[in-house]
Amino acid sequence: MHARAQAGWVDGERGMTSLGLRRDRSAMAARVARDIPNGSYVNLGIGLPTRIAEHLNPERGVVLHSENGILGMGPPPEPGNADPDLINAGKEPITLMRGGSFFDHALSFSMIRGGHLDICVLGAFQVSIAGDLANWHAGAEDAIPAVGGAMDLAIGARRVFVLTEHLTRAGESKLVEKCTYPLTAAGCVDRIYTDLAVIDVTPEGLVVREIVQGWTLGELCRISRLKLRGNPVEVAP
Amino acid sequence: MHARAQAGWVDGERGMTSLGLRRDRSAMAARVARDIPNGSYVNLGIGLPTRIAEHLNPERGVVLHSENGILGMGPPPEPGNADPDLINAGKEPITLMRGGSFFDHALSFSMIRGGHLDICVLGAFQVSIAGDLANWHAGAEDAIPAVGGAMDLAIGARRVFVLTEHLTRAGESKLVEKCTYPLTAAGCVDRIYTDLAVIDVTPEGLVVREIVQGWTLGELCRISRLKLRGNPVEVAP
Amino acid sequence: MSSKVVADVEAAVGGIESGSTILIGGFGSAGLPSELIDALIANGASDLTIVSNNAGNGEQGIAALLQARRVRKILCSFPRQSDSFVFDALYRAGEIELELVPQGTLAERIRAAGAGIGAFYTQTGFGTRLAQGKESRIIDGKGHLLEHPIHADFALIRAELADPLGNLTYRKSARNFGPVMATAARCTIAQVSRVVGIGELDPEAIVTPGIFVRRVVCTRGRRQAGWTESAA
Amino acid sequence: MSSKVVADVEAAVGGIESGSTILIGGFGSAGLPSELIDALIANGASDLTIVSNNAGNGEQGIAALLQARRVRKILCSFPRQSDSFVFDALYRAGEIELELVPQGTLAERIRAAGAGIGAFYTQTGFGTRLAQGKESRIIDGKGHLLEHPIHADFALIRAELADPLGNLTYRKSARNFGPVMATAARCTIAQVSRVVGIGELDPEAIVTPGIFVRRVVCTRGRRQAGWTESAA
Repeated sequence: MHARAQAGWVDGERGMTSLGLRRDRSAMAARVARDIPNGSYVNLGIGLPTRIAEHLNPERGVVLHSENGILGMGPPPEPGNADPDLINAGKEPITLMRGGSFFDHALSFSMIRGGHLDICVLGAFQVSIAGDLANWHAGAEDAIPAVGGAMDLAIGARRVFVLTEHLTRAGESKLVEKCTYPLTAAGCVDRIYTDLAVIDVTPEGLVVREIVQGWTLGELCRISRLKLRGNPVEVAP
Repeated sequence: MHARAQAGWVDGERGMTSLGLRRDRSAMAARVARDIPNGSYVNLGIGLPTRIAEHLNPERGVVLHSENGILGMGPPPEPGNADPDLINAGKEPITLMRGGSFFDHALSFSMIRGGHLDICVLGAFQVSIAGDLANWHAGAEDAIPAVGGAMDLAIGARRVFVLTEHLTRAGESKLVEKCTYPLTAAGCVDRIYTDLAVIDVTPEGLVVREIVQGWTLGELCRISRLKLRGNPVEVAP
Repeated sequence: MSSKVVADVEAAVGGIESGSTILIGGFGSAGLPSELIDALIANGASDLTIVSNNAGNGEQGIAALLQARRVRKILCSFPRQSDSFVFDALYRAGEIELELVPQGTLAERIRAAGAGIGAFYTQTGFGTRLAQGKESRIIDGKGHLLEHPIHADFALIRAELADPLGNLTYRKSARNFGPVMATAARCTIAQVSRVVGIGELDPEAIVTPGIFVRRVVCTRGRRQAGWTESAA
Repeated sequence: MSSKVVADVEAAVGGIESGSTILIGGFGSAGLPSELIDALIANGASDLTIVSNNAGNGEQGIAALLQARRVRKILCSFPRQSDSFVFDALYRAGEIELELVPQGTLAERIRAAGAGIGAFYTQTGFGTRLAQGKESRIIDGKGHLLEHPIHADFALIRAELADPLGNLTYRKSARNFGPVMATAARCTIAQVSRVVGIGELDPEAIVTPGIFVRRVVCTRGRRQAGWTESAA
């Protein structure tokens, strides 16, 4: 794991003090990569999820899908070799792996909506204890809305992983009893990867499977302002 | 026109005696071909409609569609050159014109259902004065039913032509007040070409535009057992 | 990276259990996965629901599967052909269930399954006896029927070239139902004329991307079916 | 046989009238028919309804069309981008109507128009604020929304190669919305990098058959758009 441990944070106003460490973004991405079975078809959302690709050894045969019509997406090109006709869903230049293919948006979203993707990994503003996801609209009524393929991915992929920091910059938990931001889809999330823990969404609520060294389930509950269950394995950041 | 005039028929039992001639099948097909504008996209049904292609000079740029996934269908191959992977909707060997293309059934029926075909020409058991078409099921309750693409073509093409003998072998009119055979689609037929006449389906009923020499509108009404209107041009068989 | 190419047709149809719903590609004999059907007969699964454009002709392919009494129900657009005597006899004897589906609706219902569409409205069939028991609705003044997806356990299709990732191309009008059926089954099995290396297929010309294909088997000998069928 | 190839972009956009609904291909700048959009601006049509994945970026392409105040309403999935300031300003000022459509639903609604599907049910958006005002239905225990086709008067798309019959191929991820949009307009206009002779395109590799294309124009100079956009 590429983890470079970072110091925990202190938010005096909210009284949340971490004694533990947390995973950096690279380590978070690497942790998700470990859970992707060899040979899976996977869509990685814009932002941090895109970086999971860096942790997927090509020998594992994981095939990356991009909703703008690509299967077998490869890494960014060498500098100077960008092709404006070959971009990912984040509109960044990428390459095509051998054996990749191009297709139109109708077929691309058939793959998504039709349940052909084994896994998609999305970012989140909020995830509820029921697995509801809010990741497209920050709630401000005057905001310019934009949804892209998030709603299709959330309902379509066989398993939906969320990869996100545990707390917002303002120190609020992204794990919530009920989403206050507009939903992307209800009950769609299977697993949540944060900088502090790996958490499953189960019919009995959120169950913590792994927790970063130095944290206790109690502390995690406190900063999450939620009752989290589980008997988590303690893992290195 | 390739018309070889045939003698009219006599059906003593029904008291229908024709004094006129009728078009042979080649002349019927040629007559429809004349009405197909240059550059049209056209689907020709199985059976007699298929023979319209023989009367379409390639210079006219009419593009033939086959519902099994071909645009730009060409004539049958030279003997011995049949390719089992290149067949028309009637499962006969055909060829592909330069500029033709292959595609799957979903796209093929998108062309049909989406209104992209300018014309389709279908056979008929019965056509009603309202333009209802019955051409897939002869009505016998113990018959093996088979519909193929007929219902899609009937509702999808911009204009639906029917090409059929005016009377059944038993001497019954294929033009009827109301179809007694199961419908292919309601109100779909625009024009009817028979061995005796060319007839438009209009909101005011059937209007005879052309009639084969030797026939009168009155005679046509009598053998059709319908009130047909119009001021038909008399044409050679 | 593991390959999707399996050794033979027996391995290709492995795991097809009785009671399965199976999409079978082809329009007449073009695109019909004959060797896979023969292997399915040898495999022994019964009580099958078959979805295919036709209901077999002569005593080969789907007709042989029917004759072996493996099929409980068939969904197709054109069962009656000049030599569909096997189907005809079973149907008249009440020994096979038929769901007759217009050809375009058949393709679209299969596509809907593959594309995750819950149901769709089409004008095709409205006002006909095939509308019996179906919900209808007037949209923009025109009558439509509500049609539901056809999901399947397996799809047996024939393609031309494949690579080990399961990417497929087809040949001429043998393409027909292959690409849509490939999307609609839990397990799509393709028999192909040739397997090429990864990277040998043009990424712009791949018709069925490998995500839709589970198993590939190379069957070089292609049956030359006759031209005796007479209708679509 | 008459050719669909027209002399220049002005001829290509001829007849586009005010009040038209226009599909515009592209995902970001890949596949965006920039020269056709410029010609549309010069053409002068206003009160347009635009359907495109994005609402323009910088001051080019769709953003320029918006800035020229030609657009009454836009249907898109992702209007907000780092440099979508033209759209943002019009939207905040209430000077443009927005219908936000999830990307897959946008593609499928356009496809439905092209395929003659009256309406369809999808799970996408169920239980969200984008479901407001939409009919819903539970199918197989899952909530679905009823979505309607997006028919258009014109489609402006960018492809790679064309022949005089209007057959098209695309290049890499610039394919995106082109093939579906081509099917859904009364008049589809394609700008392409090169026109080849009839018979030069492989019949197996044609992506958009000519039946869907009315006009083709060759625009060799391709804009090299920057990589500044940041989101889908």
